[in-house]
Amino acid sequence: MTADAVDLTFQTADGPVHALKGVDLTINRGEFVSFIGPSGCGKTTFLRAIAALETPTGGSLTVNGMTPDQARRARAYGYVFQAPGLYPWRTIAGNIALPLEIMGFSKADRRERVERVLGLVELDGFGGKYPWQLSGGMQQRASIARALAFDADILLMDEPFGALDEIVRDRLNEALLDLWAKTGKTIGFVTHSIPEAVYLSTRIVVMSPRPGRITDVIESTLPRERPLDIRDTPEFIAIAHRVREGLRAGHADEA
Amino acid sequence: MTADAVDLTFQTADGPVHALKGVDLTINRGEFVSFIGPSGCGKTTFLRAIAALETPTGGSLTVNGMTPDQARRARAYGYVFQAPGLYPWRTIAGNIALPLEIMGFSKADRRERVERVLGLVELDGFGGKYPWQLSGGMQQRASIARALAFDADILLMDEPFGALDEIVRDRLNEALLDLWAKTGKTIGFVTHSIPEAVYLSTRIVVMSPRPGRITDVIESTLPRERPLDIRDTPEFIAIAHRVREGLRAGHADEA
Amino acid sequence: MSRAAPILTVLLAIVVIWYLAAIGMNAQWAQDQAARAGTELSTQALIADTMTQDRPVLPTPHQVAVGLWDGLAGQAITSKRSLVWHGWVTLAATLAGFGIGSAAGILLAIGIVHDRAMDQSVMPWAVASQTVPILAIAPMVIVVFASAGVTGLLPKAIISAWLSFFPVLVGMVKGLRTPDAMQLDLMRSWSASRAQIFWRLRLPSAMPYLFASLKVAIAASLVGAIVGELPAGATSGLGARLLSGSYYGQTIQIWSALFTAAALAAILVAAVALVERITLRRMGLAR
Amino acid sequence: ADDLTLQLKWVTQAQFAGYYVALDKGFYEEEDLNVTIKPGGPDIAPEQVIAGGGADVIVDWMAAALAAREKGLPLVNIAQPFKQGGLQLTCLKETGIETPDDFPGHTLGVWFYGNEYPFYAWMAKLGVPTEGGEDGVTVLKQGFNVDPLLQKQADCISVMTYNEYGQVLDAGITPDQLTTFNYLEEGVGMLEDGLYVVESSLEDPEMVDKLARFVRASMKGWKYAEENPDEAAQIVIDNDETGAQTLEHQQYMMGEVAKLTAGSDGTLDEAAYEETVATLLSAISPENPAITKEPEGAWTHDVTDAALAQ
Amino acid sequence: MTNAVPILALWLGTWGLNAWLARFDTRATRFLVALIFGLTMLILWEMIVRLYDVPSVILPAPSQIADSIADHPRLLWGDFVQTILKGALSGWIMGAGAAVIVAILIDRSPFLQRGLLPVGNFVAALPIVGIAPILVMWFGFDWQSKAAVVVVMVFFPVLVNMIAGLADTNALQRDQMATWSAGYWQSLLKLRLPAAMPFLFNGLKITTTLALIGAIVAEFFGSPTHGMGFRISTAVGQLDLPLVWAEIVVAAIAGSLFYGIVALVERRVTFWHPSRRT
Ligand SMILES: Nc1ncnc2c1ncn2[C@@H]1O[C@H](COP(=O)(O)OP(=O)(O)OP(=O)(O)O)[C@@H](O)[C@H]1O
Ligand SMILES: Nc1ncnc2c1ncn2[C@@H]1O[C@H](COP(=O)(O)OP(=O)(O)OP(=O)(O)O)[C@@H](O)[C@H]1O
Ligand SMILES: Cc1ncc(C[n+]2csc(CCO)c2C)c(N)n1
Ligand SMILES: [Mg+2]
Ligand SMILES: [Mg+2]
Repeated sequence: MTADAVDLTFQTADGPVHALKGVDLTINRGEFVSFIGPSGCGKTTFLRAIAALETPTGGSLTVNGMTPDQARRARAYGYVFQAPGLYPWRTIAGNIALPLEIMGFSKADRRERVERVLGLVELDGFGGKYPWQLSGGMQQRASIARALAFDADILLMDEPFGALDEIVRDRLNEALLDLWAKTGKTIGFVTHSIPEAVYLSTRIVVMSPRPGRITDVIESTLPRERPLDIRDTPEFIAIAHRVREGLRAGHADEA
Repeated sequence: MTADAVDLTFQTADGPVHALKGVDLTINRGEFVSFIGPSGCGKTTFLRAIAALETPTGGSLTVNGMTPDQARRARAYGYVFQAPGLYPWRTIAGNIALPLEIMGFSKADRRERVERVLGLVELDGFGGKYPWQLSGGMQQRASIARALAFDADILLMDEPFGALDEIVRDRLNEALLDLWAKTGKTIGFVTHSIPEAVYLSTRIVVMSPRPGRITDVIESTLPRERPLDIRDTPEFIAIAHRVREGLRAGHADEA
Repeated sequence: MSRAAPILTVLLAIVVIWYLAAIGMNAQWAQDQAARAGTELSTQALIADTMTQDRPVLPTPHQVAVGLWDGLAGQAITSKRSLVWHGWVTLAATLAGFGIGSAAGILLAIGIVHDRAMDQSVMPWAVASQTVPILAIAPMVIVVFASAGVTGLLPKAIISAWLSFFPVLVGMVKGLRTPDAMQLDLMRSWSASRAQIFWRLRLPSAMPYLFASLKVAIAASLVGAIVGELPAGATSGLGARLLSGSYYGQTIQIWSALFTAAALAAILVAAVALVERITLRRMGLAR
Repeated sequence: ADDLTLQLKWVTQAQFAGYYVALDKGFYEEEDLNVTIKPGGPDIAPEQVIAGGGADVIVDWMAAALAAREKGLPLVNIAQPFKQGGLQLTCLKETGIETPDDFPGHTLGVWFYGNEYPFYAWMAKLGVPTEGGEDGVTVLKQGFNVDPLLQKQADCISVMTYNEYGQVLDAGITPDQLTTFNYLEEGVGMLEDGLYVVESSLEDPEMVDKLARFVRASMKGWKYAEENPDEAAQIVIDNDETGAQTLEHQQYMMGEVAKLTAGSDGTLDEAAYEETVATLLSAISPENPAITKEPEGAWTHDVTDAALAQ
Repeated sequence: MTNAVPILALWLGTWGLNAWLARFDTRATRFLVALIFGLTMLILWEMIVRLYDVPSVILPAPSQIADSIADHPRLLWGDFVQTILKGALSGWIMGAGAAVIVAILIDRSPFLQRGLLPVGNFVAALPIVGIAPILVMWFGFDWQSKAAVVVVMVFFPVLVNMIAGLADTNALQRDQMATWSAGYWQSLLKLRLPAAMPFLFNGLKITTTLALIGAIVAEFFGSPTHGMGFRISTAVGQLDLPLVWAEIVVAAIAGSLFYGIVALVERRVTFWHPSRRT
């Protein structure tokens, strides 16, 4: 995935909003890239641009050598939105099966995949419930399961673990890393948690608002194999510190 | 605030849900109590019961010697809900002024208070925007500002900082502690972040689901004055450890 | 019981007001009659008279009830004097019109939601179409169809469809557009086709809107069928009853036909509501 | 049998008894005709129906038919079963109306839908403005029934001798409480129910023959109805699909209608035609735009001659 | 058959033009598209009437209707004032106003709501053709009876929508009001009325066309000697079909304007609603 001087401006009633300005970034296949930055800095917008849900107003963006739109048509993306966005007239299992139906998976295959991803997000047994019967955290997990079900090459996740408590979050972090290691997917991941970003990523992109831009890109030197307690190593703490500094700098701009 | 063997059961189509069972807790005036626990353990439900938004099905609950409902009528509560819940037809400033209008503050007073709390949550200059023109994190901050504007004695906050990045979160944590120190409010605070709970509270209540109950109450031994770097002290880390263990125990029950 | 109590109370209040109104409105006639006959009426005689007139300004509830009972139960249902027979004639046209109208409304809505040219050209004219006074063109519609050799049920059904397609169109357009940006974005991120988006997202989200407007539409269909009956030669159907009733000044007959029509509408709306409940429950949308 | 459709001007009632009797008694069948009778109603314009091909023959008032002729629909009178007119203006005496000179300042109910021509002709003749005011009359478009008189919303209303007048009497008002003006007697009479076809029908000899048979059978029906009013009323009731008519009222109506058809063999009286045209032409105004010039070919005796020839 | 060729050609041609124009989606093109569509319809109508020799007493051509409009401007204006301004508009304002007030009143009482709504739905289903003669009998021949018909037609749709709107607040919003211990009037004024606006306008929009139809139709059952319904019915009797259609055109224009104005106000008032934001 290559972004070259990407600009994205929203025209609003009270003037243009520069959500992205001059964003350059290359993400290689199989990378795990986290985006972090103050709220309103364009993280969601950038992810949406990659998934061809917004069209940049300047610069160029290619995904696997295609335009984002072509990639979208080739069903390259699994997208987890900031809010769960489950369809209320379908059960949890039905919601997870929906993209599979659309992509034409067989019935047996669908059932098997639904079971598997439900297990992955620790929601076994909740397949028959309707979304409003679950707590906010459970809904968010269901929406993650939905994005995982069809094995897209590129996984884009917008604050997927925001509504979860630390313990479950840790477990899901581990599961995600595991999945990534096994499948070699390319993952774009938005988070507000510095430890989470450091723990998961091969690269951390720090962004800053007004206009939305990239202020720092930090390469992780951590090995690919990461037990949870790697978070107590000095190396981890050092990287986290760098990210925190980057973030703080972005905030300083603001004032 | 005293809870004595509080039970709360929801009657649903597929049987009763025991959201709270035998909850005993006393919160003294001026305390800062955090609630932590896996999703679905009844944190929100308990906060709602305190604010007279749910009626316990058993046990007794008194607030300043009154029933919760009397306290509500006396406008004792500032409540920050899990979702921002701003009114789309009012600007941010209008939203913050709304409870003030209802409580009959004068126009000048309203303006002055709105300015002050907007500053407190770092949203100066956004007063004239409509809610849907802000990012999720900004909306959440606006809703915090709204609850702070009218100086209620008791502040109940349900995951108020969930959608914010670490830097802003740290700053707002500090600001909140500051406010608490200056005003001596009683604060009930739900969070999923262990460091946040430990940093802010005088007491941490760990809850566990099915049925929702209190499994541990941890008294903080930290001083009232807390600079941000208190989080690196061994004392802090010890308390955080205790909380984590408590949480983990709750999760173990689950399996 | 607890559900019937409020309705009964309101009905009771209406009946009381109705009797009072009947006394008030019919008194003039009773007094004129007395004056013409050169007699004086006692209050009691006046009240008694207001409740028993043959052509009252406002018939009393019991007169209407008797008229209804006579029309519904007092006749063989195949008799031309039976309200059941006339109701049936109207019902047939109503259902046909409802079918045509809602199908047209749904199809147009689908077109409008998917095709911008259609949206921009059809919608303003659909609004304009509803401002055409239907009673004015109904006779012409009937004549035009008759000259094309189409008579009987269909012309009435067309008029009825004319009135019912609009609520369905408006409701369905709104319903098909309810999916929010995120739900649509999800579909896009899966590269779903238009048809897939329609069947799996737009249509299910439109269901509550569809049913709400179907309820309006079926009542409108009934009105359309009745309007269509007037120029169809006023031979049979509730519309013909209403008309001949007013032609011969038979207020009681008008009110009986009116109540039959309203009851029919209530039954039809209730039937749609039932289908709605079942469908929404099946879809898991009813909580 | 030859098919033929007759469009009536109004709903099924004894006003059209002759046709229903002819149908019921098999007079049409005897003439090898298969006649369909379509009832009319307040918003049926028979002229429109025949223009659209929905009927072969219509029952219409001459003023409306002549107006249609000027509008480019070539209607031709082929027979005139109604010799007399039944249109009247009825006023409550208590309003102080005794003669036409008393009209100014009063409110009069008038039927429109093409039935208003005689009224405007009369007012023109009297020189009474119809825009209201002190020395004019206020005109209301009267609805279907006699309520405006009973409710005193109008001082006078239009009635037909055979229908609404009876309803007024039924309502308990006696004839001596009413002042009634008959248009014929006021010299503004116009021919009422006649049979009309479009001109092109008459170009086809076969069609003329069919129409002649129809008129013959219809007139036989009329004569039968005149002689057997109660049976005729019952036949009308049997043919009324709304089920709203009462036998009593239809018997009354039959009795009154018989007075109008009495002595007619179906042949149009030329003098009466000339009077109708003269009246219409004497009172051309925006409210009364029936005709602006002498019509030509608006009637024929061909059909009645053929019908009577046998 | 050959007649059908130019008709089809015109249809396809303008549709293609519209499809192309629609892609620009600006205010001007949107107007243009609707206009072209309407003009096409008119031209097709004219072509059909001429090519197939439809008698004008059945369906007049648009050109004849236009002539009629040009010939009778004062007549049409007088009818417009009588029917639309006096009958429909006043009735609509009274009916909708009463409905809003009643909705607020019975909103406080679930008892009344449960009792009135079913009865109200029943009354709303009474066909106008039945009500109109009765109301003309009660309220006389002038515009008052027309306004009464309109009031009856408008009242319940607005009432039902308004009640639904007043109930359309979510649990969170109500909980907030509760924590601030807001009184009935406060939460009515600050929460439920604003939340009800999208529903109210839905009802108001639907009833604009109902109001017109009601006022015109009521004139069929008795009227003074002017008004659109009066004119339509007498002109049919006189076979002056171009004048009939001229009145229909006026009705359609007035109705669309009326609807458009209400829709415009709606846009202003409910600017915050998700369906308006995009
Ligand atoms: N549809 C839109 N119209 C106008 N402005 C928009 C739109 N979407 C986003 N913005 C603006 O673009 C900027 C970037 O928004 P974006 O949602 O990408 O932020 P974010 O980094 O995801 O923030 P958060 O952490 O709060 O989710 C913000 O200033 C926002 O107000
Ligand atoms: N209105 C309701 N009806 C039925 N069950 C409910 C209702 N509200 C909450 N519950 C159930 O009560 C339990 C406690 O819910 P609560 O919202 O208090 O959890 P929580 O601790 O706030 O979770 P989270 O961290 O996800 O917000 C859950 O099992 C939930 O499903
Ligand atoms: C709207 C209306 N128009 C006319 C009449 C009266 N009417 C009844 S029969 C008849 C003659 C037809 O041959 C006439 C004029 C009415 N009652 N209502
Ligand atoms: Mg975002
Ligand atoms: Mg919660």
